[in-house]
Amino acid sequence: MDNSTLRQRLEELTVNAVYPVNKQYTEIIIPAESYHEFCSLLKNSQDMLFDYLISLTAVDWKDHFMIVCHITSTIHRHTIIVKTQLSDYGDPVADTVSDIWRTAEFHEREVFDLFGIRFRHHPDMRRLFLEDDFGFPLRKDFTDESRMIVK
Amino acid sequence: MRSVINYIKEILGGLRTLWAGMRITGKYFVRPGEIVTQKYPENRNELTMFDRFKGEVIMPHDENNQHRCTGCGICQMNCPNGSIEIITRKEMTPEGKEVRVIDKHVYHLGMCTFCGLCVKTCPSDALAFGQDFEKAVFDPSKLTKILNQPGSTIKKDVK
Amino acid sequence: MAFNIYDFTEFTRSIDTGLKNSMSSGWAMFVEYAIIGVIFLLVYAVLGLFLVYAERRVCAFIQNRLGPNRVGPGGILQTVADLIKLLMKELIPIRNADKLLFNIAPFIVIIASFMAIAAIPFAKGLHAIDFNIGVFYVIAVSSLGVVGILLAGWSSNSKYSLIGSMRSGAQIISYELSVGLSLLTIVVFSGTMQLSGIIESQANGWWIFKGHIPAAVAFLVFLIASTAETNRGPFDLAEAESELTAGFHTEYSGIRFAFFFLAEYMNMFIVASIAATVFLGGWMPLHFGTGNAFNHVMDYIPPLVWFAGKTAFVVLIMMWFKWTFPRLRIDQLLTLEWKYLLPVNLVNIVIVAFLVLMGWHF
Amino acid sequence: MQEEIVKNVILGEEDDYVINMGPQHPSTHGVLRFEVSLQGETIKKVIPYCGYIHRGIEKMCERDTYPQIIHLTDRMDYLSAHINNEAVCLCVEKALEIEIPERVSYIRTILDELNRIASHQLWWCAMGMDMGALTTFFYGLRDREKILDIFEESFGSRLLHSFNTPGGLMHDVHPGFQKRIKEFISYFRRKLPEYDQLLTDNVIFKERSVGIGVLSREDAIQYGVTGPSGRASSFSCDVRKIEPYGVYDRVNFNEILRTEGDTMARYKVRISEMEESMKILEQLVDNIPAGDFTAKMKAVIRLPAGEFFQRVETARGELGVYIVSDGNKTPYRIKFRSPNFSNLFIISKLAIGFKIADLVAISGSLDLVIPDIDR
Repeated sequence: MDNSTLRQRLEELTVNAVYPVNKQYTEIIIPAESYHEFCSLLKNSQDMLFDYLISLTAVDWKDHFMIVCHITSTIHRHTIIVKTQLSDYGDPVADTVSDIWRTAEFHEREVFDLFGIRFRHHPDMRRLFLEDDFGFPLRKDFTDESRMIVK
Repeated sequence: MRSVINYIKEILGGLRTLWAGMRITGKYFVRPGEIVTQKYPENRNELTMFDRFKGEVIMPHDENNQHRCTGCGICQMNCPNGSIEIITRKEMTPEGKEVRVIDKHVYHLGMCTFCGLCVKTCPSDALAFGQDFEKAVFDPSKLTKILNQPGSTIKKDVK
Repeated sequence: MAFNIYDFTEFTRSIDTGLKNSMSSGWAMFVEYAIIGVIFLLVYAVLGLFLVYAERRVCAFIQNRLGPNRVGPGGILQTVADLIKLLMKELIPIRNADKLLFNIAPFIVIIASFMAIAAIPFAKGLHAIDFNIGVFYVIAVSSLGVVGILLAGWSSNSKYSLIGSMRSGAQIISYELSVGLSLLTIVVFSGTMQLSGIIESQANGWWIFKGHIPAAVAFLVFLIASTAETNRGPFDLAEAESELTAGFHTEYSGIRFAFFFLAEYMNMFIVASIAATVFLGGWMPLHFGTGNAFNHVMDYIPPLVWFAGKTAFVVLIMMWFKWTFPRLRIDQLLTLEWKYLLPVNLVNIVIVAFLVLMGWHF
Repeated sequence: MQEEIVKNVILGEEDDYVINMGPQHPSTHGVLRFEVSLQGETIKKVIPYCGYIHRGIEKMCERDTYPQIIHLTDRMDYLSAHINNEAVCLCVEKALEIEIPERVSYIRTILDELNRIASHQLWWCAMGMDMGALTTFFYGLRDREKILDIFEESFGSRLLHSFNTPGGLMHDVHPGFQKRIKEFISYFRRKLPEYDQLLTDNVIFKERSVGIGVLSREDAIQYGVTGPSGRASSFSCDVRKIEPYGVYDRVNFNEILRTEGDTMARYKVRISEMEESMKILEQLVDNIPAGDFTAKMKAVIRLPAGEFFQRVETARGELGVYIVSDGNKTPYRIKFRSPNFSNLFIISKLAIGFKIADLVAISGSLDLVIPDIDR
């Protein structure tokens, strides 16, 4: 279904959600507590059936982190961007969605590896690319004199 | 009896597909005309690369040793991996006006990824791509080249 | 000293009598052994190097490229250069490998192929030993090579080598069966196990023509089984580059690796020469029927050239196999032997025995 | 001699027979390590370890302007370099809402399809070599040379050609572009049946790939396996059909879907995709409209603040480019959803119970390019 009907359907589902303007896809910011339950609702409700998670990533806005998931449905062919804000900048923790979409398990490991965001109940919370003592490179405050040439 | 017939059919079918594969390789074995090996060191003089081949970045000089580089530094800014350094110096023109002139256009071939941004964004088309690809050297300091030849001056009509 | 290119028996007997009256018979025997040993060492080295060069050229032409053409005229000395390079390479000691077995393994593989070369009749009267159970001896000796490979895999203390050698052990043991049985069909045809006897029986036509269908089936089965026996072609699981990096000889370097490498090519030569001897009439020229003009023309070509031509033909087919087919998996390899080659062989022998019993063969 | 015990963190049980395939291994197509625990020859568990070629491309992009990102995306999935660049350029052009000339879309789509055929050809070579047929490697490379000549004549470089820039192309294509493409198509139409005779119909190849590593449609969607590997298990994920970009909506080609989902199905999907790409090329090569090769762009490209997402179909699957911009000339955050990243981790589910030789066959049929996994 197209963006506007999808928008009403989402408003029925949740109460406190913010809808930022986006020309291409419907975008929704979910509070962190109801993030996991909302995602499983997206996956299982019959008229939406968001079954294919395109990508799960994070953005560091210097005072808070934003988890961004692009999810689409292979049956109804509509796409949604679900975002959730992690206000605790020092030790960010979010719920995992790897039980809903299996591919999230590795995307979340990559986010943990590059941002340091830990995911609760994640089956295998290990770093993916870097060694354990490397720090989190994609954070804005990350500096590494030997490797980064600041232009 | 049915299984025996299938058994034999399966064997003969398998052999037929194996023979089809062998026919292809056999065909190429007896046809030396299709050999694609380039005898590189021997055909060095008649081997010509495509005219747009990106071998290295050069600064073309015309016959009386003039180039078109004004030393503006746009290529240095546009280079993604810092392989171009512009060193300019002040010079007095005959009318007494002080003007900035290119002193050394340092080009690190070792760091260049041939993305072509410098050649494209140069306002006075001073840079181009050379077609020479034999770049192997024993000591890496030779990879740092000065593109403007010594004693070369800027062309008149360049802004 | 009558040197007759067509019949070496006079030549060898005259050397024998010359040696016997010049020194005591014990010493003469010893000198003869020494001469034969040196000749076979030379044959071994030269042939091995030439076969490696030939394989690289044939594989290059199949793959639309030139192959070695820089060292020596046309690249002939390429393999000699490789051998010298391998001789100079350092023999890397493997830390906790089983030293004794690790060093012995290449020699067992070489000895096995040496023993098999001894029985091959290169030309009329030109063979080291001519047992009256020639074929049986060759099959028995060719199964010794697998001991060397198993030792190499076990003693180099690396998981890849162990897997490689276990695979090769299972492979060679099971393919012994169909090698032996396919040779048996021709032994049933010719009535004798003596290699020179088999060749004599092909005076009026090679077994592959005289034995028509059953001999052709036996020849095909022998080709497949012998390719597997020498770990080559679609059956090179023991040193599968894309799975086990280099299989059982991963840890070997320098001259030890050269031994394995040379032994593999010599095994290919031996198996090809046995196929030529048994199926294509060894050094026997191409005859149809007896005593007609065509046979006399064919007799002018010396037997050594006939033997070399036939072996080269079979070696070319085996190289053609290697560079065309993908590799079999270990369980498919064994099912191919036990479920396909073995039944075909057994049925073939029964037919041949029935033919010979009723006397319908040529 | 003090025996130092190499502490090897093995996640399997203690007494497992564990071998390491990688990072230097002939059949992992790059620096990727499989930790395989074996039961004899059958595989009990496969754990892929990656990160050996992690260059931090997303961090580097944060200090590069948009035209400078192109030379980085070249080096992610180097076999579909042009398609990666086009993804970033399309995302930037969508953000700026500029209208690119018709000629640019045509040339970009033609080069996408050429890049796809070249990538599938190299996949075919590597797949044949992994299975032991060493000759297929040289036949595939010989045919691929024709495409690389087309690239070299127009852009100057064969594999990593930073030919796309936001707003259009670096410079126009060489005059002999169309003629060479037509030559290639007629040449490759004669050679493609040989590929089938050499490998597809070969009984040994069939034995080693039919029924090996079966991927069900649910697993493909759950693990996000896209591209030919996903389409072999009837998961229709062709971005050229779902969200057409370039001139894909004006070209008729059909999306290859198979249902078996085993190694042979993935193999056959790629072979028929080469056919489809040639059909697309034939429809486009004659009617490239005239026009200039780039839109009028300002010297410094600044994206308006906001987030932009662009999906593109590379030779290995769906590449997503997600740019977060805060208005100045370098992106605030850029995320590449790389196809190989999701295609890799399915292997620990596919290879259970098969042999080592099958692990090589499955990873060959998934067509992994390792720099695209680690970025």
